[in-house]
Amino acid sequence: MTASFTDPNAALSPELAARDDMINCRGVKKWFGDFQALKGVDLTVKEKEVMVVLGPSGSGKSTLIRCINRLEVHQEGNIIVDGIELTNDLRNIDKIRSEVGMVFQQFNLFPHLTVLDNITLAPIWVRKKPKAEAEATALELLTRVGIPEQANKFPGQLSGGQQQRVAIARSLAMEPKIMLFDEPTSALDPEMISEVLDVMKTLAESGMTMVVVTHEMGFAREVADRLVFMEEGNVVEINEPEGFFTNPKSDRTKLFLSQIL
Amino acid sequence: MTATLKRLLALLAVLSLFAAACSSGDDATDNADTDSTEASDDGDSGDSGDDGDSGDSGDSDDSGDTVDLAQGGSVLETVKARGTLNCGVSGAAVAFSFTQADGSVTGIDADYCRAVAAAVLGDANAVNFVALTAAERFTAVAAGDVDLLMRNSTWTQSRDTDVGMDFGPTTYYDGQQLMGRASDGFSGSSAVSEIDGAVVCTNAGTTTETNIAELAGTLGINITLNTFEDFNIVTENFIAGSCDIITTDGSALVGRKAEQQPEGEEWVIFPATPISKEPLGPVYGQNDSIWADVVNWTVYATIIADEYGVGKADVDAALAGDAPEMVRLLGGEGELQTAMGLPADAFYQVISQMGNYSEMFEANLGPVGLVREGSANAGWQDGGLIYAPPAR
Amino acid sequence: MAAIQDDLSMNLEAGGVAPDVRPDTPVKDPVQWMKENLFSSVGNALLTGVFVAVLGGLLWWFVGLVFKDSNDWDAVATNIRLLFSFNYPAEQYIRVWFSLGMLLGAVSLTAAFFDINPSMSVRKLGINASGLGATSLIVGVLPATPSGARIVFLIIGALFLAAGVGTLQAVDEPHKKFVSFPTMLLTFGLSVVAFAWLVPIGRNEFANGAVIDEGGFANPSTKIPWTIMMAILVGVYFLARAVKPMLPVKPVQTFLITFWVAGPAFLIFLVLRDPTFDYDRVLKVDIPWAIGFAVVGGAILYWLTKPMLGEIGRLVAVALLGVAVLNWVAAFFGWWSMLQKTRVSFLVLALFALAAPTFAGEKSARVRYVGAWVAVVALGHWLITGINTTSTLDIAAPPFLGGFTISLVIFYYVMLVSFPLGAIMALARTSTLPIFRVMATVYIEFIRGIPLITVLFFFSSMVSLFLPNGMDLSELAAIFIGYTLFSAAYVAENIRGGLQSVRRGQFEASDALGLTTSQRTIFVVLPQALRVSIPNLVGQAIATFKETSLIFIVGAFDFLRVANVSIASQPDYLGQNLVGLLFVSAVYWVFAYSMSRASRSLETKLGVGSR
Amino acid sequence: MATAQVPQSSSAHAAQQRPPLWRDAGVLKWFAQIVALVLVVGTLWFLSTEAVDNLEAGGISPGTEWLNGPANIQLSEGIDTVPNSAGRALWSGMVTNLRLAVIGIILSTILGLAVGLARLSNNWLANKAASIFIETLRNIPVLVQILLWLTILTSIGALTPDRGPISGWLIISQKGVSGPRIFLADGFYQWAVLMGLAGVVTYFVRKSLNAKRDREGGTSQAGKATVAIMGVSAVVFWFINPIVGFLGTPLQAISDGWGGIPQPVMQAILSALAAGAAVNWIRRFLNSRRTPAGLAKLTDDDYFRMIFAGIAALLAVIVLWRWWPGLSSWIINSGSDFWQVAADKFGDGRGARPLDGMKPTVSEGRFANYGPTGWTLTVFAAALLFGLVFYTASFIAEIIRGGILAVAKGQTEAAAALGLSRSQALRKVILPQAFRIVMPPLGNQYLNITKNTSLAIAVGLSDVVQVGQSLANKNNQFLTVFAIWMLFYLACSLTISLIVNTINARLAIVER
Repeated sequence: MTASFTDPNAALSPELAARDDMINCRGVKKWFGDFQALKGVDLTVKEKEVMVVLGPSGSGKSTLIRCINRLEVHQEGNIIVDGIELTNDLRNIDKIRSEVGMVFQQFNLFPHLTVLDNITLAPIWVRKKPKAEAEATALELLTRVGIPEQANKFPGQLSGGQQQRVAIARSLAMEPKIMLFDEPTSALDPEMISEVLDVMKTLAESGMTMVVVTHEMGFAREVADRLVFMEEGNVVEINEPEGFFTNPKSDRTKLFLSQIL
Repeated sequence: MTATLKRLLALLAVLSLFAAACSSGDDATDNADTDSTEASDDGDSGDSGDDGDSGDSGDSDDSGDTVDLAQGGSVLETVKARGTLNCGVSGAAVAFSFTQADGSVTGIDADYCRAVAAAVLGDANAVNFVALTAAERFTAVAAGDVDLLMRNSTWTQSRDTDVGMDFGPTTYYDGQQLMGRASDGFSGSSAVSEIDGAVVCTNAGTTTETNIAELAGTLGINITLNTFEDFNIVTENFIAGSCDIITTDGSALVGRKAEQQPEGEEWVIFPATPISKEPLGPVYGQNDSIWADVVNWTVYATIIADEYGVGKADVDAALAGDAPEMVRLLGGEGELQTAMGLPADAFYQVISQMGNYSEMFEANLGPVGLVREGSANAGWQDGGLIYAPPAR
Repeated sequence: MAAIQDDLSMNLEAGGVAPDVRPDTPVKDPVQWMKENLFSSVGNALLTGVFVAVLGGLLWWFVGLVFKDSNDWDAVATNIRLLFSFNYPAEQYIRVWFSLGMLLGAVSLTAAFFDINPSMSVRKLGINASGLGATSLIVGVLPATPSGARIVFLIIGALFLAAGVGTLQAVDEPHKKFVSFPTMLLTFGLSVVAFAWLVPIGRNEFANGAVIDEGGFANPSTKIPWTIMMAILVGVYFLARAVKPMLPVKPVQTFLITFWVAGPAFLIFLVLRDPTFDYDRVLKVDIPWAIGFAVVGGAILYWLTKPMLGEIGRLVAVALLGVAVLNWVAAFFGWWSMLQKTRVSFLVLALFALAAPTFAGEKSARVRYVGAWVAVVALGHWLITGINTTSTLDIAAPPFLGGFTISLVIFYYVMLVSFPLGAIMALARTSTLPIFRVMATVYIEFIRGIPLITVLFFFSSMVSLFLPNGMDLSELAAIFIGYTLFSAAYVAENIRGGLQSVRRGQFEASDALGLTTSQRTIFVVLPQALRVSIPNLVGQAIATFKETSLIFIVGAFDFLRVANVSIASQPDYLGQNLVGLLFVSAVYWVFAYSMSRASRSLETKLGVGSR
Repeated sequence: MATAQVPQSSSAHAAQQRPPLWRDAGVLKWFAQIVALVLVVGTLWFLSTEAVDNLEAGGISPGTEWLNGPANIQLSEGIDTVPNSAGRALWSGMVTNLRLAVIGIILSTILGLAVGLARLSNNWLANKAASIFIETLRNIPVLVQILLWLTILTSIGALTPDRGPISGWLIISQKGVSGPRIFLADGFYQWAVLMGLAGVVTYFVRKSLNAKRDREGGTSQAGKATVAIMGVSAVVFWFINPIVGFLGTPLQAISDGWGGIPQPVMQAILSALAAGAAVNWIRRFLNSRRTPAGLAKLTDDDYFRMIFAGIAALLAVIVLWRWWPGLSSWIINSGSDFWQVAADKFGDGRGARPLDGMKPTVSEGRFANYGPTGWTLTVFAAALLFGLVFYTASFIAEIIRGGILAVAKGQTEAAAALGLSRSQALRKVILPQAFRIVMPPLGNQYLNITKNTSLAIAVGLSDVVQVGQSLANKNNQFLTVFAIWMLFYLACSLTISLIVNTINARLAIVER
């Protein structure tokens, strides 16, 4: 085992440290067959914190946040989200999924439903909201992400950036306490990236707890409360943005930054 | 679109349930009227209870009573209650029973169905003809799908004992024969041993197939045997020349020769020295002697009327006439018929609506060239086998 | 001909090999066209020669086959009724016309409310007419054609050729002008009516088997109903178009879909069976039971659809299922007796209860769910009561007819039942749960490995063996069950193809939103999968339709048996198999071909190919 | 997943909470599956006991003994028209099915290919003719087509001794088609062994020649060498093949040795194989769960899987020893028989000619019939074959057209740019790629044609279904007959899909 133990509470500003834990990962390990994707990840995300996870591809970033939503099942360790531990318990899984929103790299909008139906599907059938209310919320959310006029189109008729914003709205419609972003901009054309990032910035400013896997360094620097650097299934460094970019602690981080910047 | 699909799906799910429910309900109805024999054996077992109350669920109380009656009773009661006779026929046997263009069934077998309906219900037209294939006919009788089977079925020991059915008096004495072409050197006196090397065709699933195969083995001759599900294809191939010899019951061969022999060709039927005996007659469910009596005496009535020469035209005269047996038979002294659960004038209706044996024979089998004289189907006074017990 | 012309142009558009025909290509003069399409090179010219010989020879042979001396086409003309409805009583024929009228009306409504407006360009129309005319002329010239028919063929050929070429010449830019759907519909209706009134068919009135009318023209009992049918077809379309702006389109569309799925069953049941209800018993027993189930079940379901009810709801549903299953077990062993439909109702209630959490929600959703339950109870009790009631109709083979009708009815019921069955098996086969997957896989692969005929033999001769004493199935029910189980395996494979095309991300997105597995399946996965598998499913439906002919072998009196056996056994038409078979082929061809055409245009409409 | 958690690396964090049973996803899903399994197995068990009871009530005990009893039926055609046992009759039927299927597959592929290519042709007439062919034939039920062909073919004309078209070589009449027959003669197996040896030699010669070409350039003479070696050996071995007749002795020895295995030993071997398979599976499974840090957490799922593997092995052993001990002796006997047959092929008295042929004759006597010398297709078989071939060819043509159209247009253009002619482009570029797309649906059609040979019953041909139906009608052994049908057709299906999958795998590799 690679033993680079990082303190999950490292680099917390006093203000953040005072808040409650939203996500708590302890010794999370995950294997895909023989391949170990997570090698004992310890991580704490505080309430209303924006945490950006960086790292080369294959370092386990996506796996980690997919474990938090239990899209992947971790084999060892504990993940506690908002005080609920992720186990096989159906009730807990349902509860956590309705509290944690997720945005995918490939959008994963339902192509056979209109934008509005995409957004209202879960509120109606999971949250059991009345349809009218769900639709009102959906329109409001669409306004928030800046595309209220696209409500009745099908995903296939939208540009990539618009689709991703619909995906964000779809997650927000569940009124999640936590939002997970899995490389939300990497499938987009450059000119569309900013429109998605803007939405995310607004969301961060509104006080959403967010875990973001991304390669957008500018966004990370500007918005993140803390940055996590992962490599080969380990958390290598946890730092606040300024320190991370100007004075990284580990050599591996330095190398990564030099390649990317 | 989604809404439609959703509704469609929900609907389909519901419908599949219904289909399941329907099919179970369906066979329940099938059983309700015919299941009596099995149900009566088991007394009040779960299965019969199941059928019973599903039948009940739709029918009124008196229908329930019918079922109760039928439990200990006879097909006769069922037929009377239903008002029609379900009669199994071939639907594709020339002169015996074939379906006409308007759906009606004609032939001597069909006429005997009508005769039974005339006896039981007073109306020769109160018959439901159920067309059955050779393979399914006996199951239909055993399961009670038909009340009576008139489908040129040979009376054999194994059929009589095995399969849950009984045989009535023979209405036509048939025998398997072979038919060849005169151009192949056959004549009316050819022997079976002369067909060495022939392609022989016959219909599958019948006794004829086994008979000819066994005979070929006994005689030590080589034949190629092709069997088809129905005799039309057999005849077609004989006409075309793909078959050298065809074999089936003699009556069918005579019919085919009369109707289908092409211009300029001569077909010959081998002598009547039978390869097999094929007595054809009515078939009904086992152990129902009330119903058996009804069917048997309907047949006998036509034969007795024939003995007295009483036909459709002179039945009224016979009723007023001086032959006591004939008067008794036609209901002049009612108790004989009423004793078996029939109206007193049951056989009067049979003869007046359908005629006597001779009339039915001439009307149906005559046109295809079958004659009574000199055959086993002549009356017993003329040296034939057609004979009825006395009506006393 | 027309259709083949279509295919040709489709091929040219789709094919990377043949050049694109642009829509604005001017009509070329025939010599130039032939030079380009038939004699562009030596090889091509040679090929043309070969195919002229082959096609000419085939046509000659086929015409000879159809007009063979020994053929008596009267056999078909006289027996039309037998072929289509076997021995259905003539005095009850009004029911058949009624159901046909309903179906034709539904066709028109569907066309109007779903905006199905196939149109044909004038150019295509002209080419088709000329093609038809030319073929007809060739047939007229062939020596195999009997002299009586020769003149008819020549006249018809000349007329069509003249009309076709004339249209092409008279209309400029014919590819840009279209014949509208209403016009085509009207033309079709008028043609059928004209055919019925003007073309002599002959031998069509019977009295107990004997022909009493040898007159040349179809008798009024056929002409007038066909005229009414065509009036319905055309009239309903125009009426629907007129009232469409005043009606809400969505509910009508939903109604029509419902009709096409369930309507035929109702027609078969209501119109062709006609139960005689015993109203005393209906009032005393049937209605109270139905109301009881509707009210009590509705209350239970209303409670069960409460959001966030938790596992208590699941436990109640499972308990209900236990009771329902116990009722059937009890019936089996004779522990206690019960009306069949109460057993069915218990089972349906349990299934509704199990599905309740999936449809849980706010008040209006719950009311809708209860409403669905009440509708199901009403419908189900009515159907079961009706089925168990004696029919007013004396049909020899209840509850179905024979002839072509039985082929259609078997086809309809098999598709109706095997579809949900297949969907369930497809889900099981793609499931992550190993036992479900293995069971479904074994079943599907087993069934797909054996021929239909062995399955039919098994069910027609062996089903009674497997049933407990006293239970029995009619031959037709056994055939139907066997065919359904067979067909379900193929449907499952087709749907599985669709399920596999649903991308992994869709599952993850649904999970991330917190949809339950059944919600995910019903709202997200299945709709996408079904849409992708529609073309294959239609193909499967066509195969199922064609293979209904196999019930001939196990002894059912279907279309093929009537044509091949029943007619050929009538003394007048002994041995007339060939005409019967040619006619059967033609009818099957028309149906199968129209279905495949429809599926192709559906495919284009859904854009499945371009996905 | 929810099993008790024993933290291995660090005790700093608490164990995962085990949820109550009725909320545990892992337990619930297995519970549902097992309930379903029990229901299905229970229903099947109930139905089969009912069937056995019902049969015994009717005095029939289902079994296989009757297969060795007399058949009492005569078959219309096949390898044995007067079979001496019911089993032999069924076998004869199966051979008829297989023959028809193989001929049908070959003919429908050729016809389908031709029509499919014509459908793509630029020639308007060819294109149109092909689409008429396809659209007509595939929309008429195959059974109707078969019956039509029977009616049509029986009107060809009567068989006379000097009938043509090529009298003495090819005779066509309403009794069928007869042509010269080539068959394997006594020396064939010896010759085949020798040709196999020649094949091995050729392989090595080719290999060295190709290696030489790679080293030194130029054209390899591999093709010519192959033709030369194989041609010369074919001719030489034609005359000297009896020299390998000695192989009969060792084969006979193998047969005797195999037949000498006692039944318990065979049972033990098979049990060991079953157990070994289960152990091996579990071992491999555990290995796949092993991580550098030791054995990964096993979930409930994993435990269930292993338990099921064990149960399967146990069931196999019970079947072998308790329920069906005859299986082992059957393996011993048929294995021995197999080697015996092989040994017989090399036994004494085998002639030298590998192949032989005969011309068709028309039998003398009262009826004109085809003699046994020629290769004869009766009119009934011909009707079935025509129906199947034309129907299937219409589907194959569409598959082939679709496959060719699916090859990207760029490929055609690139081929044209390289100066390949249209036919060259088709042969070298498009067809090889289309083949891969076409193979799976083509396999499906082959499967269909095999299954559809069961329609032989409609034209009175004695295939396995018709024979089985006749036998079962006489002795009511429907269960056994159905089991035989099933096994036969499943074996056919598996073989065909195996072949198609293999070819497809090969093609996939070749392409890269």
